[in-house]
Amino acid sequence: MLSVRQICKTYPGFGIKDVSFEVQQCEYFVLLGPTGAGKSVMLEIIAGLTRPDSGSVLLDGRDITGEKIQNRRISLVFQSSALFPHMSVYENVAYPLRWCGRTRSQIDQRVAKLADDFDFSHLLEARPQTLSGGESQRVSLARAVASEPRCLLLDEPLSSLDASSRCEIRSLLRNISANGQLILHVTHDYTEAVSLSTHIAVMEDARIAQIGTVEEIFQHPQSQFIARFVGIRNFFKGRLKAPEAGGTSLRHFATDGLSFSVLTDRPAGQGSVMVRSEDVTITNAASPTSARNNFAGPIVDIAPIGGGVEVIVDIGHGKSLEIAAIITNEAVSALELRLGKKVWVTFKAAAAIFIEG
Amino acid sequence: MLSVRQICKTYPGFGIKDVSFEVQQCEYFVLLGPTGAGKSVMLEIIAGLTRPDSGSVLLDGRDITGEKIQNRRISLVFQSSALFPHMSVYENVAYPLRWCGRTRSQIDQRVAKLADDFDFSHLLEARPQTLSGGESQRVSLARAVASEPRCLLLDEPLSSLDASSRCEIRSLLRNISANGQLILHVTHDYTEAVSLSTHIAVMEDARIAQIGTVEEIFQHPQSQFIARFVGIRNFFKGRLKAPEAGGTSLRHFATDGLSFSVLTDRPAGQGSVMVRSEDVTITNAASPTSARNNFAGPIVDIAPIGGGVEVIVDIGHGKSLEIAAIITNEAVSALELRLGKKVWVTFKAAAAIFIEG
Amino acid sequence: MRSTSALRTDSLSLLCAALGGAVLLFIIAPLASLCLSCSLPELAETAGDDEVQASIWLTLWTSMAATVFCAVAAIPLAYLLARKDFPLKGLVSGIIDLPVVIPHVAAGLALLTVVSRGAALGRAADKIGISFIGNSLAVMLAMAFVSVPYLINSARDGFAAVPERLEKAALSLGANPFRVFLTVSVPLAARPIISGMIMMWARGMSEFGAVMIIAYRPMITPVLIFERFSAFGLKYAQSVAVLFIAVCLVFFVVLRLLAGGKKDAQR
Amino acid sequence: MRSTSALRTDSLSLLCAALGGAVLLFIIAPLASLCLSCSLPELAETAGDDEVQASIWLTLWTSMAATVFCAVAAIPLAYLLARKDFPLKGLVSGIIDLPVVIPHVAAGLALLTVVSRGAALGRAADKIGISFIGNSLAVMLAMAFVSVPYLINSARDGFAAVPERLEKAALSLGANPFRVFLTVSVPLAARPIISGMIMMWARGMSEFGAVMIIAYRPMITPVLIFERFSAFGLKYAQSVAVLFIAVCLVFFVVLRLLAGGKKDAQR
Repeated sequence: MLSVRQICKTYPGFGIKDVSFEVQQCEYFVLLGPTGAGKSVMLEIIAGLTRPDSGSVLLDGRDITGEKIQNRRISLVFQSSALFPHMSVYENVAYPLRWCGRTRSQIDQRVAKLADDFDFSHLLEARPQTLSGGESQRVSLARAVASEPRCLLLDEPLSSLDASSRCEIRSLLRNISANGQLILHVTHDYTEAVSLSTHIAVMEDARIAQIGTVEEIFQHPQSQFIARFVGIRNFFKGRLKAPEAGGTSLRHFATDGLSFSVLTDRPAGQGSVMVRSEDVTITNAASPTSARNNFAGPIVDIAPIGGGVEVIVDIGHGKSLEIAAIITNEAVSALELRLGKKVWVTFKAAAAIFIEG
Repeated sequence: MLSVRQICKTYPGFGIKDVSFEVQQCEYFVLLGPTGAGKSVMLEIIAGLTRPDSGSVLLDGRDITGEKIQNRRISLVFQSSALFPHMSVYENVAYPLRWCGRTRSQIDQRVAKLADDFDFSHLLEARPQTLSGGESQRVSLARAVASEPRCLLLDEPLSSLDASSRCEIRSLLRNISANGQLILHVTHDYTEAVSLSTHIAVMEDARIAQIGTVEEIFQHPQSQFIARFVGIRNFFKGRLKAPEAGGTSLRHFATDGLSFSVLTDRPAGQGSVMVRSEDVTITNAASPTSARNNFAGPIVDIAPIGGGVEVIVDIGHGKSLEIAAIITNEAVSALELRLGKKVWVTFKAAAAIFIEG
Repeated sequence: MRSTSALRTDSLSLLCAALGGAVLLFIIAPLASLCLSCSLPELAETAGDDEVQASIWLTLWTSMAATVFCAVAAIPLAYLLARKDFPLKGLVSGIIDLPVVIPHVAAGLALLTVVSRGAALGRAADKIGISFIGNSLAVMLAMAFVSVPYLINSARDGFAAVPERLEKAALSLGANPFRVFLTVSVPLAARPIISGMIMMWARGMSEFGAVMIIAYRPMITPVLIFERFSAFGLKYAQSVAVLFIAVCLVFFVVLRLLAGGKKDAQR
Repeated sequence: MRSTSALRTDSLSLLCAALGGAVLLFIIAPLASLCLSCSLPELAETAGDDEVQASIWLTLWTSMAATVFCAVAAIPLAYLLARKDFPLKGLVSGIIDLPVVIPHVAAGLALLTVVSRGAALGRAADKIGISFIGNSLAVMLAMAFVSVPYLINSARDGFAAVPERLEKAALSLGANPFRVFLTVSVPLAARPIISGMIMMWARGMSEFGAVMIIAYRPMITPVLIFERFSAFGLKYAQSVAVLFIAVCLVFFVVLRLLAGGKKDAQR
């Protein structure tokens, strides 16, 4: 368990104030925030690269605030590869294994196992400079795991990768987490948080703005800033079904008794669907439309927000399932919308974005 | 008139092949293409920084392919500021005016006039390092114009600016162009092309893929690549009307007899409205909806494209006005869509993006 | 443990500091010892010595003249090396570094073979009434030969750091290459050029071997120090040495500060 | 006009090339003249001369020993200067540069005041049976003093160019700072460190002034050349000079190539 208590650190014109959070064993904890919110400073403090002005960091109950980096058993993985360019991939992965009494063959075995798990057995002799971004990051992760850290710190590990490598590293990270590794992942990209995290802390302006599960943060953001930063109010966890025979890309996604139509070519499995509030249309009556997602329910909230009105409709059967639509003032009066009125919400399958995890 | 004829230039593993185009006086010509398409090489060849392997560049009928840079009368403006850091803003703008027989007071007058036109009179004594991105770019443009070039070459001049400076520099560029300056603008951003150009050449993979007016390129892209690269099929030129009293942000945009509802806070004036095909919904009958844009018309085309079907509906009164919607195969069969059938197209005001210019 | 930085107290830093201290002591101790062995009255007396004064002035102005004269030819060469690609560029760079690698005594001999009265250049100069030998011209030649690489290399790095974008912009504004060179490239590379000139000057001032061979007279200060040392012993040489070191350091620090100050005004 | 590059034929480049050619000629002409003035039989005879051979060996091994010995202390100091901030860092950098600015003859005198039999260190060394004067130890001291700044500065720049990210990653993988220094920092800064050592060695080999003062004997080659020049004249000195220049260049080029080759294998 990693526990961060009332950390303060001031730099000229910048700093972090009174940051506290706890990461339990087996959690995948994401520290989410815009650039300059103080995420990286927090990470450096936990890793031991920077000392806090006050506050403490506890790992498994032991105060490690003043501990030397090399004794903390906290491994770092950076955005850009930090592989040692003068060593082969094998030597890089073996680096944390040497000088601690292991025999040559023990090291060989462990590296071979890791290379197999992380799928770079064919690259062991390669130089890091010759690897692609995704390969580099796989090796970096293997090297970090090789040291058997108590906690794995990831600093925007997906930011500099292309879409397909990103997908691959995401599933690797899910596996590492599933093996019981405590992970703290720092990012500014909410899709990473959705796709990977069990818990999220949102940082805003040097402070923690909200801590909670993904559902809590996305569906009940506690401030205007968080709502705007995470960007998407309509967020549903559920299960993507296998494609039906016939070869169409239209797929069904089941969540709490409802089924959404989404366009995706991802394999079936757990995941989330997100819909931008701007993409949701409200009508008074159902009519045949090309939009594949049509649900009826009562309006539970109408709130003006910058440049429009946010209308929340509960489309759940039995259990509440809220969906938000941002529409114009004119539409509210034209459709005579009011609290409690039963309406239809409509959005296109193309507007429903599926993210695995 | 700038005329580029059959330019070829080969680098190891890269090059441009047989590029020809003409830029007429008073045109604002945009060379649009993704990174690596050869736009910058083309620009360097026209400026005289690189020599082509074959082909020629003509300015006002004179072959300048072998002409020295300083005698070409072609000014360059770069993405990042190329202001001389060891000179004040005044000295920067005066640079092209010195050493050509002008008196001190003539130079003073000209710089004062330019500083006034480009709105940096208060910055004449400043050092370039102290300017913001937008201010730097204004000074760079003034300096380029000061040399009274026959042709102004702009290399992604807006890419490193924030949104508000971008707007400001766009309107400056429109003014320069309106004064009769021949401009060749290189960019990878189609919104710049929409907002500024009179003519566009799209570069794809070292060749010119299509040349034409903005309408021609956007509404009738001649290849799949161009359609995907410019991104938006639904593109309408017209006029944004002044906001109605009452302080709503919903505004009307008039084009060829139709009126769209858009959400924008830009001032009234000429411009374009773009709507992503994915945001357009098709229904068989009109019904009250929160979406503010609803138009009827016959289907003129149904074509399958990757992952869905593109349906084109002609919503014009008398004159053809096509709008494209991308919907699912399932929707096509559910709504029994076929060529010639009269349907309604619907999109939200939030989906209609207004761009000035 | 908690009150000190984990980064600052590791034993590696302590070891580095200890070894570094030894190196610093190795540099400071002899200089301090030299300075302490001279009394102030001795120094004052030496400063009043006409021969000493004359040699210090000679050393200062010959090294400065050599630097300025070389700069005129060396700065354009540095620009060429920074900006253009041409065949055998590596060879040219190697040739420029030669004087750094060649022992100074051998460099002095090499110069002597060219300018001595028996050699072609020496004979030609003799005919028009210029004699290299025993002339301050020979001192300058020797100083320039051993120290010009420092200027060229520093100026080349300086020019290489000037963004080519700025030169291209200036050309496209109608300035010819000469004007671009003088108004854009040189001002922007001014700091490394000046720093290279200071290095060249300091190196020229401290030259001994090559000057000794080619021009024992007129006597520059290093030669004077050596002469007094060999004729009268350590005691008589060290006050001249201390005085000369002081002059070198004062000039060096002042020039550095002037160059540094210029930087602040410019950027 | 159209067949040549607009960038290559401007008159600025021509002027630069002309001036650059003059500089190159200034460097090459004396060296060529020196080499041409020696016949091959003369050179062969000189190469067989025991005194010459002994002095060249002495010069080579003392300069190498001085370099290797200094590297042990200077490389950690360079790391400290590249990575840590501490009070008076600017002063420390200034002290390290002192030997470059101070005239070599004066540097020799300064060393002499410390190690001469009359001085504290000299007396102490004398008691345990080591004598600096007239010993190759004194030669090494003089060489190290004038040349150590080249190594420190090059190594410092090398360490500064190693991404700190890599050192942080190594620490977080459980390696202690010593191991990180030896397995990450030093290997990644190897090129500039080796290049600095080559510079230091070359500079030490060519030293004359300081060695002349502190250790006229055993005679290193620059001193031998000077002695032959002053005793017998140019003719007798120049073959030794040519031979020594050749040895210096061969070693320099070979070491550079070895260092360069290592780079290709590593990166």
